[in-house]
Amino acid sequence: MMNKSFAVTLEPGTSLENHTGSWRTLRPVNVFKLPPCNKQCPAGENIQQWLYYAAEGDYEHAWRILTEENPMPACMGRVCYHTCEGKCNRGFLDESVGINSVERFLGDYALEHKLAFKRPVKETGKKVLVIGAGPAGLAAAYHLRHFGHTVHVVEQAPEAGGMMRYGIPVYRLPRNILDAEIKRIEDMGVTIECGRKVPDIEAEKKAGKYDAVIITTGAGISQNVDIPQGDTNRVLSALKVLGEIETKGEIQIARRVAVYGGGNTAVDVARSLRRIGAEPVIVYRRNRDKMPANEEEMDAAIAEGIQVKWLSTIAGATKDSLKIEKMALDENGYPQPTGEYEELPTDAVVLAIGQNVEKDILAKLEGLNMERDNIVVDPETMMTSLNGIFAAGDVATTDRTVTHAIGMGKNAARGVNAFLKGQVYKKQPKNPDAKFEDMHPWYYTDAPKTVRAELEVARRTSTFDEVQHGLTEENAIFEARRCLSCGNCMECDNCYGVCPDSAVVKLGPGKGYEFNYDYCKGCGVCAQECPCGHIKMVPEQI
Amino acid sequence: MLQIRLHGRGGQGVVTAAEMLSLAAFLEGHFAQAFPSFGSERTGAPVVAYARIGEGEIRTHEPIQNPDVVIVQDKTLLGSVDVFGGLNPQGYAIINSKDPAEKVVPELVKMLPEGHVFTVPATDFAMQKIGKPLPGAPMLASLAAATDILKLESVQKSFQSRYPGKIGDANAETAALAYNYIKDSKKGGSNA
Amino acid sequence: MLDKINFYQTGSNTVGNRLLNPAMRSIQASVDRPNSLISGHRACQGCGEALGARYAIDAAMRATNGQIMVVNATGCLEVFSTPYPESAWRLPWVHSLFGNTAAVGSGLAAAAKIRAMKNGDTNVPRIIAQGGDGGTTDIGFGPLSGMFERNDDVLYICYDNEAYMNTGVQRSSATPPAARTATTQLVGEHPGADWGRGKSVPLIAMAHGIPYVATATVADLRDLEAKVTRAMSFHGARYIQVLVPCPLGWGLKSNSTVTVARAAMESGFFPVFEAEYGKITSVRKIRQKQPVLNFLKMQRRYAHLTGKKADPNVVARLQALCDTNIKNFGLLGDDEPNGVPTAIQAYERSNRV
Amino acid sequence: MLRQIEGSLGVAQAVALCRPGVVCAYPISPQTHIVENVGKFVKTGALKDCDFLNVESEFSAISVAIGSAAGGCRTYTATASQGLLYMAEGIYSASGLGLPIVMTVASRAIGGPINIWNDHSDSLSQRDSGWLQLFCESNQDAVDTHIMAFKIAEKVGLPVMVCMDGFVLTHAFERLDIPSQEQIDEFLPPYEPREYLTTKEPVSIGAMVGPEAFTEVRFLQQRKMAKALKVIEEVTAEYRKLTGSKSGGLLECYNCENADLKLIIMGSTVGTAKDEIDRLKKEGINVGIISLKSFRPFPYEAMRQAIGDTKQVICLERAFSFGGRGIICPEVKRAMEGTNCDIKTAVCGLGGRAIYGTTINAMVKHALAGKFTEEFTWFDVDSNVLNSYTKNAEGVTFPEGPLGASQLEASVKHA
Repeated sequence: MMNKSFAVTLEPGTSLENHTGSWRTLRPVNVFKLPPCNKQCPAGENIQQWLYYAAEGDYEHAWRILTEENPMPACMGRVCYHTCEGKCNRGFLDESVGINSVERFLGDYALEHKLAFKRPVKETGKKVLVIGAGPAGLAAAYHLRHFGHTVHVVEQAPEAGGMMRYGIPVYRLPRNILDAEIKRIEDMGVTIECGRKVPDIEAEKKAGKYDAVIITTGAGISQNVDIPQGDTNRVLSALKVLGEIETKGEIQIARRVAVYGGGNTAVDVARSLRRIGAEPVIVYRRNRDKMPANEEEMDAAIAEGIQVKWLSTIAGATKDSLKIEKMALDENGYPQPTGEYEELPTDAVVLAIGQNVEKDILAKLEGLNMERDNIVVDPETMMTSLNGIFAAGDVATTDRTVTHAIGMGKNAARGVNAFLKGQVYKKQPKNPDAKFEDMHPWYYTDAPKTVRAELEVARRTSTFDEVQHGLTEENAIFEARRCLSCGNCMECDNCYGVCPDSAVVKLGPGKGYEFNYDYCKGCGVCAQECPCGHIKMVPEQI
Repeated sequence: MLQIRLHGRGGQGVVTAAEMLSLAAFLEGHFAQAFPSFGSERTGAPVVAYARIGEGEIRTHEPIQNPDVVIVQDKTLLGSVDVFGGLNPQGYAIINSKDPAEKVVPELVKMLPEGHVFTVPATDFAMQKIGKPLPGAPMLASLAAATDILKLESVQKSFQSRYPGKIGDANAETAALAYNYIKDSKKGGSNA
Repeated sequence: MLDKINFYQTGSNTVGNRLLNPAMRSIQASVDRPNSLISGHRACQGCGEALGARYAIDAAMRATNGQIMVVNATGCLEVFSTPYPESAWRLPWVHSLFGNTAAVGSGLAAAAKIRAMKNGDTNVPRIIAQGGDGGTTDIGFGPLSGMFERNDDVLYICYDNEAYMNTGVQRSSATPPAARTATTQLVGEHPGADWGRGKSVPLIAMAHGIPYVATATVADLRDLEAKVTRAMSFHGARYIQVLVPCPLGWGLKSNSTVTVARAAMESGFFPVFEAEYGKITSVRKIRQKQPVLNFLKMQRRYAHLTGKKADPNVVARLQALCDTNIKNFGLLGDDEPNGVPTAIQAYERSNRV
Repeated sequence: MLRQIEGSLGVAQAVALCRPGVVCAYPISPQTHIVENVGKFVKTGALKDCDFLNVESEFSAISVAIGSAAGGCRTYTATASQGLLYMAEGIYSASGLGLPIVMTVASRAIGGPINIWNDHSDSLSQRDSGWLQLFCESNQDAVDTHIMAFKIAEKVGLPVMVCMDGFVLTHAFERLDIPSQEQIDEFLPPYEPREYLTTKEPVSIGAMVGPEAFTEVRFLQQRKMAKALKVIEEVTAEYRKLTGSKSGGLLECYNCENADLKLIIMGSTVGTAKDEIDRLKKEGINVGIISLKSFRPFPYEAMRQAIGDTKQVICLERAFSFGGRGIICPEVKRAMEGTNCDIKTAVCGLGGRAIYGTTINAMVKHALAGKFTEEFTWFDVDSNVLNSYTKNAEGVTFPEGPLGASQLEASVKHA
């Protein structure tokens, strides 16, 4: 031991006696913000979190996080119109993260590795009837089963899947994928009864001693439009065309087909017809900017050689041609007739101008509130005006996408679960939005979006093979790693590193950090340098 | 105690000569001291050095005001510096010159006892043997020959220990030349 | 597979990155980093010097397996780290004077070597001498140059905050032009520090032909750690000048220390490079080029250049300095350095900017 | 072993015998020969395990020494005059850090005007620096004191200046008894620092100490000085016993028995004075000499005993305080407080002006004749030189002989 001089020589590290935390007027706290992707996702997926694990290569963990919200990622990774990507903050940097493709990768990974859902730990003994095995019904059944309830699904179509099977062409969603993801739900103990229509819901509920019912019957009636026509020009509904292609693998239809409408269904129909050798022309009354169809799908359609008649309505039809009236957009963007006409040689017309809810059985439910084409539900609980009867999916919304249906099914399951416990489901309050301005983008590595490998255009036009290929593992990780982790910790160690007072404690992998307020002087460098805006300085209460 | 003052010019080895003088005395068992007149003089400037030889501890460190011997290594100093200032009336003077003492310092020859003033062509000897105008060794050897306070061998040894090898040996040879020169002149009775 | 993906979300731009394999992570990211300068020190909030010192010394500790002894010049770092009765240092540390740090380092290095030799110890502790820009570029410059020319086995680290902060923000020879200090106030016809003054000690250090010279900032930790680590791989005199913004002296918000250092780096205001044996071996390229105004506007010491009464000519002149650095050091893209880099002072003095 | 060598070489050999780990130096006359020789020993391998650093200034020399001592090595350097002043900041740092550095000060006047010759104004300017200051009266004393200095410094935990008169001693060839390595190894074991920088036990040396403890730090430093008085005596006794040397000590008395007058002198003038005192004794004049060896710490008690009953004391001072008076005299007065001893300063030997036996003789005669009427007297002013200026410049002339402070003051009264 040394003979140390008084005062001039000091013991090492003794400054720990000096608690500089008392200097602080602002204190750093971790804030958990709602990333724009999560906020946008109709299925309520915790996208950022599953990207976090995907980025680490822990695909199963990522898949499990994903399927906490959505049981069908392989389907969703194909058919979701991924509006999340449009909100992605990375778009401000270079291009948004390819969330959808990572989702598909995870979905396919799970199928390939035969990952199964966990069966419920405890059976509640409660019985729930789900009417309709479309995405909303399947999602509801999955979540209900997860809660431990006994779930029975009744589907009027020959097979489960709803619009995923009868509305979405096989080139977008191969049926083996759909089947596998449905099977995985059934493997949890959900029973699905196909080919039976429930004629009377109340009676069925009573007879089956169901504690609750969720109506997810969808919107399967094609909307009609009055086209003055001769007998000979065939007019078909989009769903009939798509359904027939699904069930029979083909459809007998003319060579020159006009597809009337500008939504996704119109595009699906046109692209399907192209694949069976027809020459479809989309007739749409507005222009491309106003077209509701997904942009990528539309691009693909044009690339496949599908013609479009913009700003056109069908004024009439004869045996082999359509009378098209040219439209013009007014200052509000609405199409107005111009009185100019042209002929479009056509042998058949497919109407793809929207779908309606089948109301016959709903009408039997006394006291069921409807608004226009939808069942009215409580937005929190998804319960209809009838106690114990819930609704989800297209039947209860005008946002008629698979993703919305899945989200609504989940929400209905939660509402039912609370109901079965004698409670009323309350949605968790959302975290504040994670805004790009709150972030420190300098830290992120520059990385362009992976270009998905696509089939050659020529090949897509002649077969129903899947158009869009999945990502390789390499690409999937790459995409996942492009996530900015907006508003939530990605364990980059910046706060831990940049603290001039070593007052941030690193808790270890997955555990994040905590502030040592004994020493934190409240300078705010950690908050300033946090790439993802996860730290906020709040005034000390003095 | 014998006090010796050495005069010369910077670069002529005056200080070294004083040191060698003290070393030679030490080698013979005497107490001795040598020190320069301290300054920042450069080559060519007048330089003084001192030496003391005694039989007991030499404590004083004052400059020598009343030398018993004055050694003048450069006779050009004679006109400009009072080299013989304070010289013991019974003392000795040795001057580096080819010319006889009577010619170089006639006053001094008259002042000091006979046979106490010597001249020696030390630079010539040095040039012969060392090849450089370093008259230190021959001057000390002359002192030894003139006063018998030191042996020639001691002078030679001091240089040889300071400059082992050729240079030391050359100094020793030069010293011998000067020693014999003085001894011869003493035998001749007169330094003239 | 994971290792093949050489893209890591934030790459090496952040302190850590859970996606990197542990061997590739920064020293500061590790839970058991040395924390050579530990909590409880009395540096101001957001002190760049405290940060830079911990970064650098921790890196040196790692590079030498903990065999580091530090000599510290008088200055903020010394005052805030070791006021009686508490020291924030966890390694052997000594402070003597303001201007003699490099020389004390030389002595300590000699002692460490000799003690090891005498004790038959093969493990010789390595020496770091450190100080602020005043202690380095001004009062300690002679001893620093001496340490360099003798090639003593000392790494000298200058924590450059561009003025005498400890005494109340007076100008040093590292103060950039137009900056406000207590001795170059924002008054008169030419507010702030004069043009054509000062010196580039890194370039001077290079002229000594010492094994290693580098500049770095607290805004690029990986770069800083790599440089300290590289420096410790050499024996002999080494010099690293680290830009450490001072919230007090620069008039920054306390949270902006790192951000402003980044702006200095990304604008070319502070060229970041390294040199071995007098030759530049690499420059840190600008990642996202910023105009000098981004750097200036965060700082009250340049308030006169960003307000309504700002003189655009002065800003343009500062921008020209940045551009000169970018050109001379080849800070952008695939640019090569433009021959022998020149101190910006030379350009100022030659009226080329 | 007896050798006839230059004082500087003797000191270099003494230093080498102490086996320092680090020696650093910057050239300044008249200290140069010492470190040149030490450097040579290191280079030839005669002095092993030693690093010799040629630094770029005295400021760095003391700083390298600080670093080396803080690193736990026995450390030596040397300087003089301006060099010492250039070190000044480091001088205080070294003592404040308690680093047992040994440094030779080859005493020389301080400019301006620049002057390379010997007096004591350099070392005495650092009187309050917290270093021990040991003065040497001969080269043998210097050799021995350097060796003792290492032991004293290390025992006390303070640095030591060994002050030897520049040129007069450093450049003088004399017979020196150099102890053997075996003797010194026995006397001075390998250095065990009290505290030092090591990675095995990290400490922070050189803290900032505020008002709350600074006085206590200084108190403890002063306490080390008090300890040093004892240590100097102990170490001197040990060394003398081992080597038979007469060197060292706090002070040394010569012919002090029943002396009518005592001279207090530091440095090489002591020897010159001793010879003169012996001559005076033959004239029946009994003068004692107190050779003051340790100026810091000042041995008040030993001084009081050395002066004893003597009623008259002259301090021969080779430096003084501008606007004040002598430097040694006030210390001696403090030592003799409460007695009726008459203590005066005689300033002489400034900037290399030689002090001869005759100077001492005159001083003694003057004193005994009662001509020292003032505390402060300029003793060896050359009135010719002085008047050559003052007469023309101010019409003032000074008489021959010693000048009292009052004469100086009177000469400006009508200014």
